[in-house]
Amino acid sequence: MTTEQFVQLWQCFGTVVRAHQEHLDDLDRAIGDGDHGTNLTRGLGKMQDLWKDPIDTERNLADLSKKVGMTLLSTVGGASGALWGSALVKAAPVLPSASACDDETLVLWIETFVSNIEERGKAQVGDKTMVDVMRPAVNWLKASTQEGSARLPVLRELARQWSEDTKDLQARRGRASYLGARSIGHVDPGSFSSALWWACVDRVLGG
Amino acid sequence: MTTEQFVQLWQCFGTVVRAHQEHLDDLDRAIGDGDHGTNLTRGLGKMQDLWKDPIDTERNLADLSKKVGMTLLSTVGGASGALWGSALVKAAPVLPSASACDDETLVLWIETFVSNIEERGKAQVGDKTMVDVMRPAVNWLKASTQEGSARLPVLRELARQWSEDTKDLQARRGRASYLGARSIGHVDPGSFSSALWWACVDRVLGG
Amino acid sequence: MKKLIDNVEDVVNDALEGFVWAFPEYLHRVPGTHVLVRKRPKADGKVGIVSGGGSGHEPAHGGYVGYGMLDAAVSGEIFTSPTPDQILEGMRAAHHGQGVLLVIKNYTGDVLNFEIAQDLASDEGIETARVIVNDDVAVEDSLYTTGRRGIAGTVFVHKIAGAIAESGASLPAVQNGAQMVIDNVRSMGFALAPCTVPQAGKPTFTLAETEMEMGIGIHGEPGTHRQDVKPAHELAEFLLEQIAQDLKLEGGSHVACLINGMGATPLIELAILAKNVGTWLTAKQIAHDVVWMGEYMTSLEMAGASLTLLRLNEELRKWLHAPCDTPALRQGVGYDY
Amino acid sequence: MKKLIDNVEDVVNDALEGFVWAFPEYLHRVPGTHVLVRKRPKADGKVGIVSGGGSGHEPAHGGYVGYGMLDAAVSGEIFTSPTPDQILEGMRAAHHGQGVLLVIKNYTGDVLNFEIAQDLASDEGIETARVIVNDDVAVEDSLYTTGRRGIAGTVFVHKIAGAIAESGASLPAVQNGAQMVIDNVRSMGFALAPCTVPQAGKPTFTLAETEMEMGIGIHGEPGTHRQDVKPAHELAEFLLEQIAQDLKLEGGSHVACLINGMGATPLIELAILAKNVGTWLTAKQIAHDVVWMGEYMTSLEMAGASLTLLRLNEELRKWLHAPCDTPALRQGVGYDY
Ligand SMILES: Nc1ncnc2c1ncn2[C@@H]1O[C@H](COP(=O)(O)OP(=O)(O)O)[C@@H](O)[C@H]1O
Ligand SMILES: Nc1ncnc2c1ncn2[C@@H]1O[C@H](COP(=O)(O)OP(=O)(O)O)[C@@H](O)[C@H]1O
Ligand SMILES: [Mg+2]
Ligand SMILES: [Mg+2]
Ligand SMILES: [Mg+2]
Ligand SMILES: [Mg+2]
Repeated sequence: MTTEQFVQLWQCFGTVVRAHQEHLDDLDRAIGDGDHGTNLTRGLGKMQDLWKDPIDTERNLADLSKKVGMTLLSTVGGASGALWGSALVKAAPVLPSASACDDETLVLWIETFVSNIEERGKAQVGDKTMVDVMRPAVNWLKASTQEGSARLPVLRELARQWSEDTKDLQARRGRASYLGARSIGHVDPGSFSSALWWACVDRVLGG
Repeated sequence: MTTEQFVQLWQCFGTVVRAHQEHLDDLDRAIGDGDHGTNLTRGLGKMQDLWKDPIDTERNLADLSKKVGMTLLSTVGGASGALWGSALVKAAPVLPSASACDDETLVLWIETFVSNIEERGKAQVGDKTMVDVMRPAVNWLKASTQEGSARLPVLRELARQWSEDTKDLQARRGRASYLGARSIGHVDPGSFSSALWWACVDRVLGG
Repeated sequence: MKKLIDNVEDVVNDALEGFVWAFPEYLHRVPGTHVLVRKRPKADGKVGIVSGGGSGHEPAHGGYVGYGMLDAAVSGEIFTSPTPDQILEGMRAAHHGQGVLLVIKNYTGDVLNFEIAQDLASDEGIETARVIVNDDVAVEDSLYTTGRRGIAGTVFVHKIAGAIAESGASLPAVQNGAQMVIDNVRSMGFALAPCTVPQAGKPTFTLAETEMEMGIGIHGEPGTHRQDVKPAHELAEFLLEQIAQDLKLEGGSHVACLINGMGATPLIELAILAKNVGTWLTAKQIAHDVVWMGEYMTSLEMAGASLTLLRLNEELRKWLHAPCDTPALRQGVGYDY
Repeated sequence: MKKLIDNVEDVVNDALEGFVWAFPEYLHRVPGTHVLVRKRPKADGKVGIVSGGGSGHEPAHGGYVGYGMLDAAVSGEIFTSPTPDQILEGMRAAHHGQGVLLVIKNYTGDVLNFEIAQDLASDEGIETARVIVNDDVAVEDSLYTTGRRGIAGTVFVHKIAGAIAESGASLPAVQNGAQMVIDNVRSMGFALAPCTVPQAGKPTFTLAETEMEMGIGIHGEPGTHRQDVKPAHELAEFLLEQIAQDLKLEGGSHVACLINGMGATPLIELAILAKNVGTWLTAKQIAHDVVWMGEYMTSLEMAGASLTLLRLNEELRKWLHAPCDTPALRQGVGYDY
């Protein structure tokens, strides 16, 4: 992954989330407080603003991860802002202070920030959160023997399916958990936006 | 008028107002605060309650007028309660402390309480209030040469028409006056209930 | 009609009971009446103040019963003026030997019923005086009609007359102070959604999703005109211009402001209105002293707001800042940092 | 959506400006932030208290900034927890050398963002402690989930922790006092009508004309179940029974009560609810001390209410009665009769 690709990844995520903002809000309205799309759009939009000028000279992946994390942390708010933001800051040192990294480092970076999300949020797979997409996705990546770029379209579809699968779960973490059994039957909004992130990973880094 | 008829008159008024409560409220809702029917129904209902037991021994018209006035004064509230109530109290001395009075005294009693309404409310004919029915009605009664019982059905219809005529007026007194020109096009609720009172006068004392 | 009530007939009685239950250190209900009086009455030798009107304007008027404001509040049925016998009860309870001032909002029903009560009180040897609040600039002030309505500006009258009375001033002095407020206070309001009188069960008027009603009173009456919903700053400007013109305010004037919610408008929206009031006053170089923001004189669950400006002089300012301690308005907490 | 606003994007900023404009003697806004702090800061050597959360709960939390309650309030976007950088600003402003207590409502977003801010403050050498309010008995309290939500009971935490801090107590002592409140406070609420987040433009849920939602939170979240609208006394009973059972209240217990409006429910209806609370407590022989009735923790323009009971002991009662002076809650006005 190059710094260009890194920036493209987050710009893609911003664009795709904005396109799905209302759907994400609707998902959150059903079992939360209806702001997940608005939250992410606000934060990712802010990041796109920062990058409006020709990409700055900061050809340093570690710094970029930290910068994205700090920006999300201070603009998204809510559970998702804290989780994405702090995890990206914490995972930054895994990336090199250079303009590119190899696939292995990329996966380690993702693995690190996903672990951070799990730690901070105290959520496990099955709790009906973004972890239900992020954790199986990293594990699948690590286990996969395919080429980097070829496997991403597959993963993208899997992520979508994992998000869809949260529908049948009862939430144990986050705002949806207050609903108890009433949370069953609705897709978790954070899992849906996570699947969108994997779609961007595919679009930017995939074959 | 006998005390029986006096009581019947107010019982009739109570019944007829209750039957028109919603219409009176609707009229008041258009140019006032929507409570004229509710106000009168509350007060007249209270009076009917007082008379539920076989009519008490109080065979005294003056006392009855005072009693009705005091009851309305303390139960109706609003502009109409103060006007009807205090006027009936003030007009009571015109009636004899006896169980009947002649037609002349009856008209004088009405004339007195209508004058009191005008004084207290500082309203004249044309101000779009109950006075627009009460004043012409008394004047017509005084001027009329017909027999007492025969003329009342005529007056009843006239009162109805006078009430209807308030529609074209702009209110200068009461809550409707706050609406200015917007009060035009609606019948004044107090004039409508006054016409109902004249209908009861006809029903109880008419031919 | 969805309301948090038990029975439409009992709304006023139940609410009065609830008020007394919630504020026992402030309020006492005269048994068998709709009259709330101060739990610890004013000292003898001070002028009593009685206000009242229809119910549905809470915290008015019971919420202003207490030290530095009212001695008694008399409640009628919803939006219906109280009856003379009830008002008389209030005057009796408020009387501490120096007479009683009646604060009346200018509605025919209120004026007549208070007037009759005043006659009854005089018969009992209670010295009385009255003032009639008519602050609503939405209504034309004319000698040939009922004149303007009394709305939220009434609370400034309670506050200032209350402070003067608490100082031990005479009945004429308290009345003059109250009249000085009335001469200098103007208000105007609007509704975004109507209210429903419980016993009627239907809204007092209906508005489309894009409509609002300008110049409404506090009884769900229709206002001066209907218009498309406007942004907060335009509403603030419009109301303030009507008020300022009537008050002949100019650069250098000093005012107190009341930003009043009508019942269903949340504080966050009132704060946005307040911000715009501040911007407008600053632009006009009108200085402000006290600001009250919240629900002071409501109209059941009507959505909307009213603005009130009181032109201040040194005297009014002094009384406005005096401490008061009531269920709805408390100021002057003393403490060391 | 009819709202008294200028621009959906500016709602929070405009409201904060309006608050500061309306309450200049109480509030100061840290420039460039969503942080409201006390105009006259607490004396050095006293513990600071910071609370916050999403906007849309006004007067929470800025309304509780002042003597005897909070030092700073941090506002997020509507119904969205504030971000760590903002919370850190609040902690800096509230720090007077003796550390800062964070009062957090138990929502994942709030807990995480405050937690991160706490880390940042520690890095700056600010000693911190936190309590997590989880008073909502509508939600099951389980170790395996997020646990219960924090709702209106939070205001009792502000009041009592604020009083303890004002007395000069240490950070652990203030934290213990706050925790004692949390251990003894329970709430539950319902909605008669939903609210609309300005940016979303549509209601968070919809209800038929005869329906209500039980066990709602303060973010327009759906509650535990939907049911037909019930009379006020049945609602009071239902909520009180849930609360009392959870608190294991029995005859002879002493409580403080908060009867809280959700934003669009007028005071007259809250008073009717209050009356029924009083009736129920009397029947159960549960003594009450303080009653607060009004809008303390709202949910935009939601119609509905919540009830909160705080089981009192001598210590809590003492702090509850201590004076405080904030925009939304003032008590302890001193005066001679
Ligand atoms: N403890 C947690 N661990 C992991 N993810 C969580 C946790 N709590 C919430 N989430 C995720 O955050 C999403 C909600 O984000 P958002 O709506 O932006 O925040 P909030 O719930 O504060 O309004 C949920 O759909 C869920 O996927
Ligand atoms: N000054 C007045 N003089 C005579 N009648 C009046 C006056 N003011 C009001 N009214 C009558 O009272 C009626 C309204 O009565 P009601 O609705 O019961 O009282 P309120 O206006 O106090 O709600 C009006 O329709 C009008 O006929
Ligand atoms: Mg959310
Ligand atoms: Mg009327
Ligand atoms: Mg009326
Ligand atoms: Mg949120």
